[in-house]
Amino acid sequence: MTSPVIEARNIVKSFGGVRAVDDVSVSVMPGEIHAVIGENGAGKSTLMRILAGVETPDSGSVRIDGKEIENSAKASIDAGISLVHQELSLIPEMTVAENIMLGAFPTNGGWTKTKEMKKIAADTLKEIGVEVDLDERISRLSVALRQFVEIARAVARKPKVLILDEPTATLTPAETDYLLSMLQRLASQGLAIIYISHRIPEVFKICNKVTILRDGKLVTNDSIGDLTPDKVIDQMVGRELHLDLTQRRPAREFGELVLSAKGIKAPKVNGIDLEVSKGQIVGLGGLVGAGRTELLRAIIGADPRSAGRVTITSNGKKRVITGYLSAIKAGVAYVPEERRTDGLALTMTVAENIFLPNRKEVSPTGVMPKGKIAAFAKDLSEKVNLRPPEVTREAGQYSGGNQQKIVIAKWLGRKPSFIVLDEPTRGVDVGAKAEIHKLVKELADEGAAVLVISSDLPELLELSDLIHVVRDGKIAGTLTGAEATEKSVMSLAAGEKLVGA
Amino acid sequence: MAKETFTESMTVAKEPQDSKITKPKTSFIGFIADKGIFVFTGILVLIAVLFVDGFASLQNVTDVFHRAAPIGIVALGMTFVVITGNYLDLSVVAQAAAAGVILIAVSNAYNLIIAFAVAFVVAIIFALVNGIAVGYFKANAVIVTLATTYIGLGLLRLLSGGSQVFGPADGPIATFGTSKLGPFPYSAVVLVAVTLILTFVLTRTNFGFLIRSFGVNISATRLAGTNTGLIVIGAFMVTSMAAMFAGFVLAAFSNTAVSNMATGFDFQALAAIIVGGTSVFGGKGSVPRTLLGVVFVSILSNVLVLVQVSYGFQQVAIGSLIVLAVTVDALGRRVSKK
Amino acid sequence: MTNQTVIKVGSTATGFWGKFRSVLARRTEGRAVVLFAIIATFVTVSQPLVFTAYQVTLGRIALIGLVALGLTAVILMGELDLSVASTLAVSGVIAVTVANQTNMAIGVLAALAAGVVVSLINAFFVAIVGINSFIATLGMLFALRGMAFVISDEAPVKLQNTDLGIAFGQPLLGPLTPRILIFFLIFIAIQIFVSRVKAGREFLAVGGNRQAAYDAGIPVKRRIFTGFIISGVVAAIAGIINAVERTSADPTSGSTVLLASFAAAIIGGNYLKGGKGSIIGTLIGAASLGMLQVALTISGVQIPIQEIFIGGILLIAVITDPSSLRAVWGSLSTTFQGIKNSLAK
Amino acid sequence: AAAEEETTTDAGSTTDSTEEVAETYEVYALLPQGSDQAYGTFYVPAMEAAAAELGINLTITNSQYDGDKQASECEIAVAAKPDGIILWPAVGDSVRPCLEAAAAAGIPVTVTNSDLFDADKALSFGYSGPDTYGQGVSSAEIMCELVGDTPVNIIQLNGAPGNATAIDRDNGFTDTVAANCPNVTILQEESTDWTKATAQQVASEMITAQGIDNIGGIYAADDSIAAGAIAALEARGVVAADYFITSIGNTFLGNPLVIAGSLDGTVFQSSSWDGDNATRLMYAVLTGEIAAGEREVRFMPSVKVTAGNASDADVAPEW
Ligand SMILES: Nc1ncnc2c1ncn2[C@@H]1O[C@H](COP(=O)(O)OP(=O)(O)OP(=O)(O)O)[C@@H](O)[C@H]1O
Ligand SMILES: Nc1ncnc2c1ncn2[C@@H]1O[C@H](COP(=O)(O)OP(=O)(O)OP(=O)(O)O)[C@@H](O)[C@H]1O
Ligand SMILES: [Mg+2]
Ligand SMILES: [Mg+2]
Repeated sequence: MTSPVIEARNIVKSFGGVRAVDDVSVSVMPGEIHAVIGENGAGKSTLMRILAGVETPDSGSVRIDGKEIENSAKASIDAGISLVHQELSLIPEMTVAENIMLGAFPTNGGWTKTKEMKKIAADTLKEIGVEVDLDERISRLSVALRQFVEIARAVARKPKVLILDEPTATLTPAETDYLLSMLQRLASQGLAIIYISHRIPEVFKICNKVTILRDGKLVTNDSIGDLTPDKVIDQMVGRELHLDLTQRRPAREFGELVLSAKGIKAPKVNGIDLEVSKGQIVGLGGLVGAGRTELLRAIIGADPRSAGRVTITSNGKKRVITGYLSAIKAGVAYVPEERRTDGLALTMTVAENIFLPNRKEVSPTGVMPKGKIAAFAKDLSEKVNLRPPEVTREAGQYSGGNQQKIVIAKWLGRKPSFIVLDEPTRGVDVGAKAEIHKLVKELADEGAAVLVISSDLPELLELSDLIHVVRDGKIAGTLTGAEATEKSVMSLAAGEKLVGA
Repeated sequence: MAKETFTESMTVAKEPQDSKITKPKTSFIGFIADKGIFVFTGILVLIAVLFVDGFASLQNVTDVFHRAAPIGIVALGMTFVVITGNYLDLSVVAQAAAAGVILIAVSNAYNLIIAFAVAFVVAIIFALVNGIAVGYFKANAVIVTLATTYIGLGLLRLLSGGSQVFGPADGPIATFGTSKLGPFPYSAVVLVAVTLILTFVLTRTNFGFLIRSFGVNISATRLAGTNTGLIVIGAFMVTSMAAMFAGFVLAAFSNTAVSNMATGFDFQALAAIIVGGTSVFGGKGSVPRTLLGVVFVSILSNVLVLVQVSYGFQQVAIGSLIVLAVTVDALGRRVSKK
Repeated sequence: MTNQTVIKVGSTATGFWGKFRSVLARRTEGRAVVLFAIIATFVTVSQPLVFTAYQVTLGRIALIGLVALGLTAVILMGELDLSVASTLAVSGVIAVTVANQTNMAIGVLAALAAGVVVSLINAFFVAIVGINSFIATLGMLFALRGMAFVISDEAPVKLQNTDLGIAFGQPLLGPLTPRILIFFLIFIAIQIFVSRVKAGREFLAVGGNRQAAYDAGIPVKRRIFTGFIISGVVAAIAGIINAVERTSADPTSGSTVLLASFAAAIIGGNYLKGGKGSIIGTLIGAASLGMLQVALTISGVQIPIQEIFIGGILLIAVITDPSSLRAVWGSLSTTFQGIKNSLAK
Repeated sequence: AAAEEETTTDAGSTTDSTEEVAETYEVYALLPQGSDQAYGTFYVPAMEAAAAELGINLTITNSQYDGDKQASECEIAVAAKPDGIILWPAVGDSVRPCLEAAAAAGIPVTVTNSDLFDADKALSFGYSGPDTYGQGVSSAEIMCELVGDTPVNIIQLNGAPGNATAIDRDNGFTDTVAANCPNVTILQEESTDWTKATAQQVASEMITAQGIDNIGGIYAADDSIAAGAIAALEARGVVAADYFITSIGNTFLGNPLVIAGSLDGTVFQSSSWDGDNATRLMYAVLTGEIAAGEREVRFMPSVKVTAGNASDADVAPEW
């Protein structure tokens, strides 16, 4: 029997009072694809960062081919561990080639050998099957491309162990499929792969073994054959979940027209009309990079638009949207795609985050009433089931799903008439995801008009009364609840552009 | 690992079983780190009182306040710009000088009311130019305020001829400059008043809240439906008003004003702000801390003259202590984090 | 198995103009070039002497730009060095004081060593202790200026070997003085370092995303030390050149250097938060400022008006940044659209 | 070296406007201050007025006491090939290269406000301005005369650190005190930035450091500083007239203090004389009145001003 290529023994890591990783041991064989799964905050990323030598464990050791390695980024890289970080870890103003070779520029006595660098980068890109201009700067690439550049960097180091931390979170299904088959191919060449994802079907599709973490502790370490998706979810959350994730909203009548957007043009948006009515949830499907975020931001004026007319009707009053502030005044609530950078002030408390858009209501005199703010925030955080509902805590101390609830909570105080959500559950664990879905549906039931972008097809299908599929900045097709299936959405989204799907 | 714990003023309700979050415990070293500037100022005062003749005299307390007031008022106001993450406002050098020269020259030519009005308008113009360029054009604040310093000083010299101006010896300005409330010169009263007002503004008003929120996360603040350009203008407005009062106080102190009278205020104020513990990256900081930073630097400068250290060594000492203060602060923070 | 390209995400520029535009968009010096061109045109027309006496103009550019070049190395990493002007003063004083007691070579070495020591102290506080560089070097700004006064006993120190100083100010290669030649050599050296040498290329990574740089195995701390050493040593060289060329070292020297260097670096398109910028940009920024100053000096315009003029140019330069204009234009055009729509209704 | 018949480069605008063909000279004035300092605000207009009168076209620079900047301005001036250069050294020790460059280009240089070192003097055609060292001497002489033989402790407030004028006055004062009245002891000396506010602050702290009872007098490097020191004394409720106080300047700020008796004596320095004579000396060089090699020195009269003559028109304050 072959011996494991990487072996982590009794890893412990605490942050302040939090035991992020609690005595976890994992080992992976060559050619094995090993899934590490768990809820948000279970400690997956921390464990991986320790394996990659960029985080120092409190105790425990990492072995490669049976030999213990020093805890440093360089030692791990030299030993053959490559990590694709959960957060993109690229240098925006450097070129694709430089990013792929970052930290490993080929040199000749200190001088970089640019030609050789480009050649290795080009070869690597070819190997993983991605085409991109080597001299392009990362800041000018789409998120999906950045993800592939990041993977290329990991592969370029010819690792023995490749770790991918939620690589598919920003990818479309087609891109995900491509990535998965690529991983299988790499594994078949003898590479050991550790694969982290919240998407359980992916795990069952490619992985041989599964490690499940909960609250930093190891709960399961099994072969895939011994598990079922239900079992996995139960062990992740530690409780029985009775959720039908594919439950659709029943057909219904909607109220008056709330949003009317006509002829919207903006960078990556080529003339789109869109309407959303009271009580209706409209979904925007499409591939990453199709221009959904841009469309939505142009509609609400968060980014400039070059043409188009947008009106929002709330409380019987019709307003023309001339900019983001006028949209907010008209009753728009915007839950952005990047909650950590656009949604929350992470080092401010939950109460302060919730107070931010509700200043005029909670504090009409301009002098902040502390008690009232806390009560107001407490009320809303209970409404979204924030756990724990401690409004004096910093928002950054909460897990991803709970952070997303804070973003939603802060808008609820304004009783928005038009709610816009961009990827509301990206990187959110199953439990929180179900709660957010419930919340969004309730808001629509209470009379809000909702526009939601999701790259998660089951989610899109579950939430939407109507789905517009966006492709190349245009609406490629519109599907009513009954017509919409994963397949119909995907074929519209991909059009003829998707090769090999 | 931290043994000594301090009772948290804000007690946390019972820990919900669902959560893994625990409140970080405050250690003794963490306390020192957090309150480093308080400890340093305390030690400095203690040493000075014990070993420096004349330090504890009434007159010297007045002198320290005279030192602290103009630079302190500038620093208190500039704290707002620093908290927004825009580094600093170099143009306080031009603004304070303009306010001082206007106060004396215009009140000599017309009267005090007109002088205040003119100075006020000038301060607003500075704030608008700086604020619009930084807030709406997203231009770099260091360069914008460098540019407005040049323009401001150039205009001041062009219009005033640049000469030193002074008021009548028994005029209201001179009287203000020499009057005291107990041991406190009126300038110190202004300093304390500005501290109280700005503390209130920063911590208890919607405007101050927006300044902090902007400093922590611009994008989230904008997307919550705020006019971020106005927030930046507001921060510069506070700084400009403070610079104006600093110019008044400095001019009144000596009953003279000249265009180069505030030279060095930019970096001196920044030093005080930083020693107080406000981060130059924005989001974090407080007005009373800046006051303490100013007091620290002023006492230090005062003591160095009292103990007759040469000019060069005075500068060395001040520079080194700035570094030392923030080093201990940084080390303390690191220890308390582990 | 090598398979066909399967994934093609996003668009890559095609055609000559597409390629051209994408190459342009990759550079950070665009605005600096435009400003340079405007100033050059203006100067050619109004003060041709700026060009005919180009060696003088180059001397001024070298005076402003030398420190800025070193500073850029630090700025690329997202750090700041406020102590450069004081380093310049202290190293000049050391160079002359030591040279007077021994000889010029030892004086120069001592001053360079001082530059290195200052850099190590700065870098120590920034990289090891973990103090923000803005703060650490602010302390050094005061402390080193004080040191210059202490060493010089608060008065300029005369270089005894005056002839050497005079000779140093004379043209060496054609009309170019050693100052100008050293300036260009240092420019080339730093430019090659940050574009060709591995350690230098990694500066941009340290500035662009420090965590990522660290994760990729780049020795971030060592790079920070290197950056500060470049900035400190270049400032020391500037101090030595000034002192020798003037035949004396003045403890108050460099009073206008700090802000001029920052202006040159920022006009040159360097991003103060790091990760974006170039040495060439700084060169162009310094050239624009230097040319402008020479032209204004010759013009004989009243000094306050010159100040207003330079301030105005800086302000315009900084608010005409493409991203500035885009930000303002974007919100204006949306509002305009909105108003048009409201009226149409 | 006088440019008698040379037509100036941009003759176009000036020549045809005037009836008779007036001589126009191009002159660069390299100053370290201008309207940014009190002294310069009266110096520059006087200099310009004389230039207008004498048909000199002045190009004035201000290096803000940055020696390197002034050196660069000197290079520019030399390249512009004017008929003459008026130099007010920003840093006395630094001007040698500038002087040599001008000499090599055949451009005459005159010096104003602070004279050159002896070794450099041969490179200039003359000097006009105050005898800065002599002013310190005069101020000390007033002090010594007032004090007589009684032992007195004083504190000394200097100008800006490193500044040439400040250093020269300091030396003039201390040398003279040591020679003429060793019974005067300087307890402490501190630098200021020439402003009244800073002087007032530092003086008060020095008084605290020494104890007001130990101090019998104050020497200040100029009248603004003296005014600050006097204000610091008065803030303690003592009468400034009871102290021996001398300074230099007889400015708008100092003169009333002399008349009032709180400032015992000062040394008249006329900034308009200084600016005016800077131009006139250069004119003398340009018109050949002063030939190369015969260096002319025009010292500003350093009149000692005390209560007796403070109201005379000859010493009326002007800056
Ligand atoms: N640098 C840090 N400082 C403090 N706490 C941290 C830090 N990094 C992680 N944590 C905490 O450690 C725990 C584990 O986090 P980790 O990122 O490993 O979880 P994860 O399983 O990767 O979650 P996700 O699915 O959201 O990516 C969380 O409670 C998190 O808040
Ligand atoms: N050329 C680019 N330069 C910089 N950022 C880009 C570029 N293209 C796309 N992005 C960013 O990548 C992200 C995803 O792209 P985009 O918004 O076009 O996709 P989308 O259709 O909204 O898909 P999704 O919402 O699923 O991410 C956005 O945040 C966008 O700002
Ligand atoms: Mg993670
Ligand atoms: Mg998007």
